[in-house]
Amino acid sequence: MGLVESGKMPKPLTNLLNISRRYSIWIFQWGLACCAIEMGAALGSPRYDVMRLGVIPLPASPRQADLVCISGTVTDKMVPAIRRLYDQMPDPKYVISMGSCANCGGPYWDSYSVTKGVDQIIPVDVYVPGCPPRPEALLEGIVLLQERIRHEDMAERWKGDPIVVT
Amino acid sequence: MLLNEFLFLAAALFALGVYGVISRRNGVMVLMSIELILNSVNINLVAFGAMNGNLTGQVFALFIIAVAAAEVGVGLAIVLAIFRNRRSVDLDEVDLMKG
Amino acid sequence: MSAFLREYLTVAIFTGVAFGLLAGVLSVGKLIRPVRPQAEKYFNYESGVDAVGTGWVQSPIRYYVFALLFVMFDVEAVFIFPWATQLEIYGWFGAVEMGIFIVLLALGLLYAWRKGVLRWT
Amino acid sequence: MILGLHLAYWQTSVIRSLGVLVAVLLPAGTFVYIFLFKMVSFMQSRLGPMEAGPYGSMQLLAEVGKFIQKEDIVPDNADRRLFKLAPYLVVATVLLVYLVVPFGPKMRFVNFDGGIFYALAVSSISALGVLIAGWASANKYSLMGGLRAAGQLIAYELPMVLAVVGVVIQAGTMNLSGIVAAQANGKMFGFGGLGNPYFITQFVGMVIFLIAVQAELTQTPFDMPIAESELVTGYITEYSGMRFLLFFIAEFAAVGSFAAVAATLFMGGWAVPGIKFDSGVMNVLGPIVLMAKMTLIAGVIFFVRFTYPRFREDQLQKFAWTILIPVALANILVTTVLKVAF
Amino acid sequence: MSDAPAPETDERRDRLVEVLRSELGDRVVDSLVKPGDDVWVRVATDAWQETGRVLRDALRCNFFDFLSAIDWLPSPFGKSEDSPLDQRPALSTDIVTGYAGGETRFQVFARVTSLPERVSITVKADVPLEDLAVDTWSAIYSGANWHEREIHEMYGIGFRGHPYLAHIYLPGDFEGHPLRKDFPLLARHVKPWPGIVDVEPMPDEGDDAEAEGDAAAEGAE
Amino acid sequence: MGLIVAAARNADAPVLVAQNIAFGVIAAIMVFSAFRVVTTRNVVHAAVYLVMVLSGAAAQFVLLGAEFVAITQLLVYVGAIVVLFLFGIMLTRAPIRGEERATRDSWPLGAFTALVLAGLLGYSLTNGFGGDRLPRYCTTAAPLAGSCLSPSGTRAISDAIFSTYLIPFEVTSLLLLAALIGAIVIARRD
Amino acid sequence: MTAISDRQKLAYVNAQAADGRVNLEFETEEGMTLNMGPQHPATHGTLRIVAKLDGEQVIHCEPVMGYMHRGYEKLLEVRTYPQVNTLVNRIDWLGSFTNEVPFILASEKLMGVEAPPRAQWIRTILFELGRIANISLFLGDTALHMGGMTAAFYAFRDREFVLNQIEAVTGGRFHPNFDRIGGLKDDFPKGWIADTKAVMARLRDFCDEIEDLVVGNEIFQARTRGIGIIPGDIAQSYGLSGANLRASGVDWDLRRDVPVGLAWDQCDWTVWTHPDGDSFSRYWVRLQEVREATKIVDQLCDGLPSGPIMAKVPRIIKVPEGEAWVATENPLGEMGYYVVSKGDLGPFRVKIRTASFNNISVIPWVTRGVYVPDVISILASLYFILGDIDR
Amino acid sequence: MPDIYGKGLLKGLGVTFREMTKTIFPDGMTKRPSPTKGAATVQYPHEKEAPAPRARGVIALKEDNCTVCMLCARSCPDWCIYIEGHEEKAPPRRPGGKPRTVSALDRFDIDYALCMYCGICVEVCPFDALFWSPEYEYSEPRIADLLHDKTRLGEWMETVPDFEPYEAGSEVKVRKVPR
Repeated sequence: MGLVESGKMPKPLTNLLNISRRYSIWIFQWGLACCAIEMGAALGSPRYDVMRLGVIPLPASPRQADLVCISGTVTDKMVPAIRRLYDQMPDPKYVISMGSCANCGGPYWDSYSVTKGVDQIIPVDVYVPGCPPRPEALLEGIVLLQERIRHEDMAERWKGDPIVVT
Repeated sequence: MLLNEFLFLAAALFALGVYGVISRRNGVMVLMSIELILNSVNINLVAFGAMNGNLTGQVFALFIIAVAAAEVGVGLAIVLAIFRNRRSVDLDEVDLMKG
Repeated sequence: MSAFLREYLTVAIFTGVAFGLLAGVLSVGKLIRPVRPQAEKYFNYESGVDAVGTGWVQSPIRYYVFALLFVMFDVEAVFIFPWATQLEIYGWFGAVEMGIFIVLLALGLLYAWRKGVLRWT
Repeated sequence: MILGLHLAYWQTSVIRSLGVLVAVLLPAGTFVYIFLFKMVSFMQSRLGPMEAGPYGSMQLLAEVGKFIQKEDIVPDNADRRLFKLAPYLVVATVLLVYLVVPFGPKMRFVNFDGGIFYALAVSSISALGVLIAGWASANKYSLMGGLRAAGQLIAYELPMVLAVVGVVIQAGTMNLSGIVAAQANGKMFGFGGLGNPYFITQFVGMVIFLIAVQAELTQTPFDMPIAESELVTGYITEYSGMRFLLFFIAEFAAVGSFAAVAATLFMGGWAVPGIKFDSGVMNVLGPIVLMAKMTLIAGVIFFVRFTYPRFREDQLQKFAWTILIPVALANILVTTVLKVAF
Repeated sequence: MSDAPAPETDERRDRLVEVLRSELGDRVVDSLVKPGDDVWVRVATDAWQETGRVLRDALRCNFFDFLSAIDWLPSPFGKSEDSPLDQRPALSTDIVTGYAGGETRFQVFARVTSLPERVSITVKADVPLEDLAVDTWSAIYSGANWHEREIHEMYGIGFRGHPYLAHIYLPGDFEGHPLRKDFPLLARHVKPWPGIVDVEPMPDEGDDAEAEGDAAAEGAE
Repeated sequence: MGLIVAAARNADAPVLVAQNIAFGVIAAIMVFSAFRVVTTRNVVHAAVYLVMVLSGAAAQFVLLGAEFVAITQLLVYVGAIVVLFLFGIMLTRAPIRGEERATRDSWPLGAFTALVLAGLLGYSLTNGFGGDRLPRYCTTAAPLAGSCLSPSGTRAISDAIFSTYLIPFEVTSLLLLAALIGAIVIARRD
Repeated sequence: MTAISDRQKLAYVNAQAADGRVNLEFETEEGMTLNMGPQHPATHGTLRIVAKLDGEQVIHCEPVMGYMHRGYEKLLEVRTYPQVNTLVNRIDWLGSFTNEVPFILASEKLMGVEAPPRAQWIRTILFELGRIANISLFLGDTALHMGGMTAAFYAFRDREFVLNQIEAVTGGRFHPNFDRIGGLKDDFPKGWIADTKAVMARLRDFCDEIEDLVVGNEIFQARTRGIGIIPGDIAQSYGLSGANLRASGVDWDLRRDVPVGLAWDQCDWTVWTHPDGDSFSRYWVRLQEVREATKIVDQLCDGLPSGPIMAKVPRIIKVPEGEAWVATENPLGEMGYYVVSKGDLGPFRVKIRTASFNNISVIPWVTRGVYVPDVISILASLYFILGDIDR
Repeated sequence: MPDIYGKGLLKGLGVTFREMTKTIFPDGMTKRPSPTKGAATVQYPHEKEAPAPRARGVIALKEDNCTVCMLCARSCPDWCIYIEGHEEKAPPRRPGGKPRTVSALDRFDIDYALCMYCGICVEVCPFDALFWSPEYEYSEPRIADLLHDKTRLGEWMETVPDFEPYEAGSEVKVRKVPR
């Protein structure tokens, strides 16, 4: 239906849209564990001030969010909620997996109640290593994501069925 | 413009309002229908006022709006009281006479 | 056409233009935005879980009382405004008349106050 | 010939409408950039958007470009038609308020006899849009937010209306241009050098009006309807993409419209003391002057917003009904007595 | 750890045990007092609830620290730090209980504090294997409510008279009681331990602790 | 539709064409909305349709030169009474999909009554006011009172209230007070 | 100010009345259930609150936990003592160093070793820095939950300096893994003490700022005074600890009352209590605690003894058989480890007594009959960390 | 309750206002405004703040020092270090001596997606082969790239800072980083 899916988007328009997506990333206010505090520092601390990069930490509801940063331990009890909230975000949407816990279980890799990596349930765009990563490391991840968005081909992204990782 | 245009419009609203008052089950909807009737009266008043070139119609329309406000306030309060006691605003199920 | 109606026509045209523009922007967006229907996307948001309970708010009666008070005072304001423009002419007579009017309604507020409907518990 | 005239009228109207839209979007965008992005950042010892354009000045364009390509989600349970209608209602009420604000002696879109009355009436309709948005989302947070918002909007509509009465009594007219003229040509305690800006002679009224504006705009400390720590984002919880952006624009455009009304009512509108009231130069200067005054008032609004915590819902209602409204009524009585006595 | 040498007797803690003995009689099975440090008392299973009442009312131990349980069975899995191919070393299955003794595999223990006396006490009770349940403390110490839910989930120990003994941590469909020693941590079994790769030991390094310590010291220089 | 045609036919002067068309369009919207108010199954939809009827009425008032009444209609009806309605609805449970049975079984009786009423009214109106025309809109700046349709200023209305209709005005405040107290008593009674 | 006894009596009566209503209301299916969480801005992450409402009034409120349950007590059974030490950092992720101390102390108690004085002083300094890092965030966060967002930014700004100091010593902003059985991993780097004292002065300024911006604000007081009153005996019965207990008028601080061998008794500081037991007093007590902590750090920095930082312990640590309990006054309240050792490389069983678990168990009691916004302010003022609840 | 109602409200406004002026005019109201200087912000991609030298950012490997003793892999709580080695003959230390048997390192991988940055491996390494570097910029779009092999770990060695001297009164010796 849309121009995007058909891949007929004119190149300059694609560039324009990519640039605007790059500089307006509304990040979902949602932290899970230790990393959430470092994410909070990146969002809230004047020293890092992620708003400079165009990442706006306003939305408390997934409906207005572009980016969700899975910051912390993902437990089995939490998985359905994460999946649900990710689904409820409108496309185009991005995921940053922050910290070892979200990357693949981290310190709790052998626990009976922890999911070994958030990429088992939702597709991840950028992995930020650390336990927890420093706020600068998250900023670096965001800059990396912005670079990728800048050169993203939306038609490629929308090809095929919605990405479902089970 | 003909005076009748407005009067016909008012008549149509009036008739619809009467239909609503008689046939609606929901108490709130009945009150809305009454609003339709009051509005038709207002249109008539203002139209006649314009016809006669004086302000009586408009002033009375204002008073009617005030009366409508009072009516809705009390009416909805009654509906709410019914709802609280019967858990329903269905006028069919509510027989006030029984108590 | 009288100048009076013409100004209201401006209002109508303006509303039309504004609505048209909003609708236009929305339909432009339709061209360049994706549609990715997934069942869960259209579930209601409730902090990430299925909706709990029946979901109907039994909103407190006090909201109604506030709305009621508002309606009554709003009607009062309707009468105050024309009076306010002409106060200079009415003088003390107008002041007293409106004083009575306002005091009567203020009695209502006082009644509500004393009855405790302005408090929540 | 008449047809030609009508057509011309159509054209001018459309052009004027576009002018109003600019007059709405310009201050709204400015306020978002200056206050939401920059001033609050400086208050918090940080910088705000810096990357998009020089000093982040292109940030707003990026926002619009982003939201326009976001998916538009209507939840399954929602009432589709009303869900889609609500943002239009909210935006339209805001836009319609702008129509009556005069920007100069000739710079005005419409000149209603009951200008301020019209502005208050139109702005009271936004409660309707908010309630509908809350209800149609079929979401608990939305519904509670909508109810709270509507309860709050109507509770503070009243002090606002009553605070305006004092101005109307003093000016003797409801026409906003007339109120501007009354302030520019009035005398303050027999001294006419500065005119009679009502923020001095109607100080109580202005304070009540500004508090009511703060509440009407659902800004902190009166932001319970969209209190994110309680109700996520209240009645806009389910809105995404452009529809959300409409609410967002409406919020800031409303700041502009109320600031414009407040500037006109209490700060002399587009007029400045010292320049002849109806000289032609004011047609150019007026909008700038008004914009400056609006920015000042909006600055106060956001300054308070980013400093205070929020009230509780019942404290807010109690504040309105037991303090603001009695004070506003007393203000009317005092103004009446003064007006009649002198 | 205070600088002064530990005193031989501790009147406050001895008094605690005495009062408990006088109130509960021979249902106080065993006790241990470490002077100047801590006190442990083991009571009979059927006296569990009454112990709580005595502690609260007679001893003014109003402050509730925690309530927990322990599984004294040695873990049959060790730390899984070995090759999955290897034979697991046969670990002892003998139950060796801790302070104040014990007779069964599961014990519940709780700790309460008397703020004015500045003294705490740990009480224990055996949980009979045939009927994994004790009486609830939640009526005596409100805070015990959640602790008992946690124990119920983690060990499968029931609490008679508990108002709402539901899952507290784990999703509803979780099976097993994780804190029991025979509950395996599957991830540790599945993943090969990276430390098993066979490399000859360094010539100057032995297996025992002292040698390693020396090596570290050398490395530091 | 009929109303639009009627309006167009009644166009007695070119200047009035626009007003007649405006009247026709607004009237058609109003009648349709009023019809939906009394037939829709969803209470909230009914309230929204009611808003359209009320705003339409305000527009008609503008056409009749009653500016103050029109704005009052917006302020009180749309901004206050409908909000009151919506509060009432939300206090009494409004299912989002509408009610199963919104009309009574006796609705044919209502329809019959309404039709008869409409017929009677239409007949008597055609008989009574068949050819009465409203005065034209004034074009001059200072019209003679009553000779043409001019927007009536707020001041004039104020004068009317505070001279001829002073007693009704004061009685209104009593009425509002009584309604307020009554409604509080009814709503708060447990 | 009403006399506190009157207010507490009132709270009791209200609670009794609410109790009666709960039973009544749960049977009739009236009212609405409001679900906050697992994703909700008010719940610091992943707590879930299910509140049964009558309008905006809470009839019953039930926290649902476990969204951050990572199985600590099980994991600690398969880890060696150094590995346990690094894992427990992540229980109360804001308190960082404070998590390690009671575990290390308990292990030391079992082993019968004692850290040298310098190590104990450094431990105390880092402990108090952890407290400041933790509670200063609380001061901002609570204001944020009541809508005052600027305080949160100030808190994050000044907290960074404390984290910098912690990082300069331990290498980790949050998870220091710095404490060792018998001493510490490392010593202070050069110039650290002077920097720290400057940071402490800064934090006292921050406390003054918060005092002006939040505590003195009438709106904040209206939102918190008389809200969520917890009487002292109820608090004890639920095992509330830390500032929550002291705000209920119970004068109990483990640092002073149960000395565990750290250097608190070497300096001059005050235990603040507040008689009211409401949300405001909890906030106020914590604010004073930050101030006291800065004083403690200053004094300890001045009097830091010289000497080794490590006692003589074997390279491979095997803890002798036994049971030991050590609790310390952590930022959130009393945190203790009940360590059962069988003489292995790792503990046999560790019961972790965390403060937040007990602190929030009072929520169903304290939220009966309050309004939805009060639930938020009470939650915020009780102050919990999800990792500390769920472990 | 406050003695004067509204005093606290004004004080609050004062706090934020002071902060705003401090940010906009860091050099005083008379100098030109310079928020980038006045704000506490470090503008990350353009300017970077050096973390503390002890900061645990990434682990660097000095390959020459590694003797494949496996101590680090065994003490790792996350089992995220993978080491493989083989034995080979090395030329004798002194000319004319017997050839030695040494363990050569084939594989030394650290999985940073799993690593919990506890530093136990660095601490237990008896041969000074592992070091902490404060470097933190190595986010990856693919998770497999977070597994750093020995070449990449060796490259981090350049970023390892020297150990700092200690505060007065310390009896700990300062170590040296082998370069």
